Amino acid sequence: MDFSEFGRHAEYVVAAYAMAAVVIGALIIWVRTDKTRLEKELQALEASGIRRRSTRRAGPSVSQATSVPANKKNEK
Amino acid sequence: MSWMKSLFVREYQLANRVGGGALIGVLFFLAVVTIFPFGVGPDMILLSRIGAAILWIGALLATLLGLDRLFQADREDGSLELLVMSGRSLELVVLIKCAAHWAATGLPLVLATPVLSLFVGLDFQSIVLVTLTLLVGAPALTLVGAVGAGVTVSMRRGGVLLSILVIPLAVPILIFGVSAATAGAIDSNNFLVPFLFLCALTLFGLVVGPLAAAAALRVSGE
Amino acid sequence: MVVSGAMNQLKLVCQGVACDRGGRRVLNHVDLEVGSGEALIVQGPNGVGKSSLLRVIAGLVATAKGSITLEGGMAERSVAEQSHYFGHLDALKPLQTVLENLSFWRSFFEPADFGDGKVRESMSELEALDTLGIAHTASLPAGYLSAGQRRRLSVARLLVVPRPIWLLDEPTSALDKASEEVLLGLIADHIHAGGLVVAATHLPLNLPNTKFLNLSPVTTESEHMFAGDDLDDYFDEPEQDED
Amino acid sequence: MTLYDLANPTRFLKLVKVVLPWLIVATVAALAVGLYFAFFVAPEDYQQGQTVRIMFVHVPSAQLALMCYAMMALSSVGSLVWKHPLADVSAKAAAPLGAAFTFLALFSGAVWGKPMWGTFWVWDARLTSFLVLLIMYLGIIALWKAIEDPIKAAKVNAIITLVGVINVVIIKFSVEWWNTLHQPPSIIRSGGPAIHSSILIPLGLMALAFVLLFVTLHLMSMRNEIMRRRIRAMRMRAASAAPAASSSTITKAAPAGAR
Repeated sequence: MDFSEFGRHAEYVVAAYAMAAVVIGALIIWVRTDKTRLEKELQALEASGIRRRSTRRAGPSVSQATSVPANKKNEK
Repeated sequence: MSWMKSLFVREYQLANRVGGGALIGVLFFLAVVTIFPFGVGPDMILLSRIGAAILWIGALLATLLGLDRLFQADREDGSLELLVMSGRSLELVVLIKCAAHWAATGLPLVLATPVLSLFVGLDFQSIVLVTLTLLVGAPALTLVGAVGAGVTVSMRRGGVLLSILVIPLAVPILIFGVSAATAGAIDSNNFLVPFLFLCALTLFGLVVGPLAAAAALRVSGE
Repeated sequence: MVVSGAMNQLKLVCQGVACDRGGRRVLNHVDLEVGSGEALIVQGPNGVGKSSLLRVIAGLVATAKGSITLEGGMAERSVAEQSHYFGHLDALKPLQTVLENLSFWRSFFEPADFGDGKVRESMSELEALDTLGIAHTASLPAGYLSAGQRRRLSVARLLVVPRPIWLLDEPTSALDKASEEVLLGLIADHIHAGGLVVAATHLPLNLPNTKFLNLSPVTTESEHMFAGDDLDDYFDEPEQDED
Repeated sequence: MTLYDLANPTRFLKLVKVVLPWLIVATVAALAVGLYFAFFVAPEDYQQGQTVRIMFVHVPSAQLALMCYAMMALSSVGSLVWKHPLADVSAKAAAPLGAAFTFLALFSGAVWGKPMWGTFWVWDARLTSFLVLLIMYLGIIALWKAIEDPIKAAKVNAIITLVGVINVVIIKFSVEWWNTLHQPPSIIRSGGPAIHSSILIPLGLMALAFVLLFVTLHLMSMRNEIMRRRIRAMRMRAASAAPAASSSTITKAAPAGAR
């Protein structure tokens, strides 16, 4: 089956498969470039020293609020 | 029971006051309908064939136009927070707001329809049918639009996104609305089928609209 | 309108409350208790989560962890339905008159009792406006009022529907001296009448029998942000290749 | 390995790292075999000639467009009801893919119909409902971009997707009803000419290849989305970390204020 006897509508079949290739190709490229860009950004952020939580895992989360007994003079 | 009445009265009053949105909806409807003949041409026979569609599309756009302020005005002045936390069922609050919005902007559209259908050369029976289908179908547009309004409440220029999100949801309403309005002209039995579907869509909107809009408001409240 | 009735014990209790906003953990392990006739002043640097705490109690923001209960309150009603939230925004419609604004909120909100089982008779609109000294503006559209008057009208909303808990977010901000005095007086009355007040502010407020709560910035990350509670940190590479 | 175990992003990323190479190999293989069958094994249709081969692109991408929306609806339920953390990520990652395959289905449908109808676009029932589906996909992508905070964006998108799911069914019905009202049923019925086994095999293979392709792209796009969220979280911590350091010096003076 070679292309010569593809009949009168060959260009439509080619167009459909070409568009399929374009769409799928675009998706693949988009995902890959996104991945590399994000990885670079991640590296940059980590290099800039934002420590991740687990490396300095604090003890059980300290109670955030401390109540001061009633009627204390309101000193700041 | 009285809180619902007071909410409805407040929303209705606000919409009709100077700054409210009631009149603008009708003016926009008039503008959209009158602009069609300039494009399509003054040929009355052609206009009458697409008259019902022009009116329906005009009503659809006019309804969507007024909806983005449905919740945004409350959010900006802080009353949305109070409505959410008041303990009243948010779904009911949304339903009442939709009812007030429909009464303030939807009803005038329906009342203006017979007048505007003269511009597009509809005969008497078509005028009655278009008005009837709009009367039944317009609430569905408001209810479905309320979902879009709830979703875009925290955005500044939410109006455009609201239309993009809501128009696909409104396609079935438009299809059955227009086909009910035009089918009637030939014979009555194929008027009933699309008309009943239109009523079904409105009832469906009565359930889905408030539920989804209330959920969206709760999310955007945080 | 001070009701002298027996001081019954309502107690607002928050245990281990944590909440996230905008993907950040803004409140973590907050415990507090406020009894009838007491005021709690929440202090701390800006952005530490003072208003978030009020919004969590008001039910506007969901809690990631912990619980908020009102002991002695109306069992079938949530804490939010028994409290007033007084935030930065006045929740007023400029197009409506002062009276219309107030009567809407009066009929919209459901009153709640102060723990003694009977709902107190609520103040009429005009009476509330009179107490706040803006009765003369009753028929004017709210848009015509000055900022201070609008703030007073917003306070009137708390008076016309009796509810035990008042959640005040920077109540005295943007208030002139006179209005501030009036507001503090009303809050004091509310406390004496057996109500509870939780106020977030960085300006000093002299109110009767107050307790203080100092919030400090949150250090722990929000595990909830991306995953369930028992998840390890979302940001980490797997443990073994830890640097 | 229950669904909830997958909730841990780190474990999910480890799984993706293991599974991905195999998936890529399987996809390429399936595509190769599918294309071979489509071009060299499937017979020429007596009526449509070669254009019937377009079906091997049109039908799989159409099925994928619907399958992707169903998957997004499931993720929406996951994020709203079970609060499964990766549901938001999977819904956001799937939207662009769904839009791309819906567009492909529309394009190949139009090109397939050209020899028959003489024009590219015909308001045929199926093409029209795919056009509305495409508008819904693009609306959802626009909604994702419109809200900055990922948690809120995820919940709001979940609501719109779920409302949309009900609507896709109604649209399909109303468009078909509307179409029969205005036009005699078109040639491309969903089944097309009676499916002969020689066409069925390539169709099945291509459908499998497309599904594998979708799963691969979806996993990769989810991985990107997880990285995007990590970056955002680290940036926020960088912002919130700075003042905390300075404010701790201030509180040293104050008596209480334990950290």
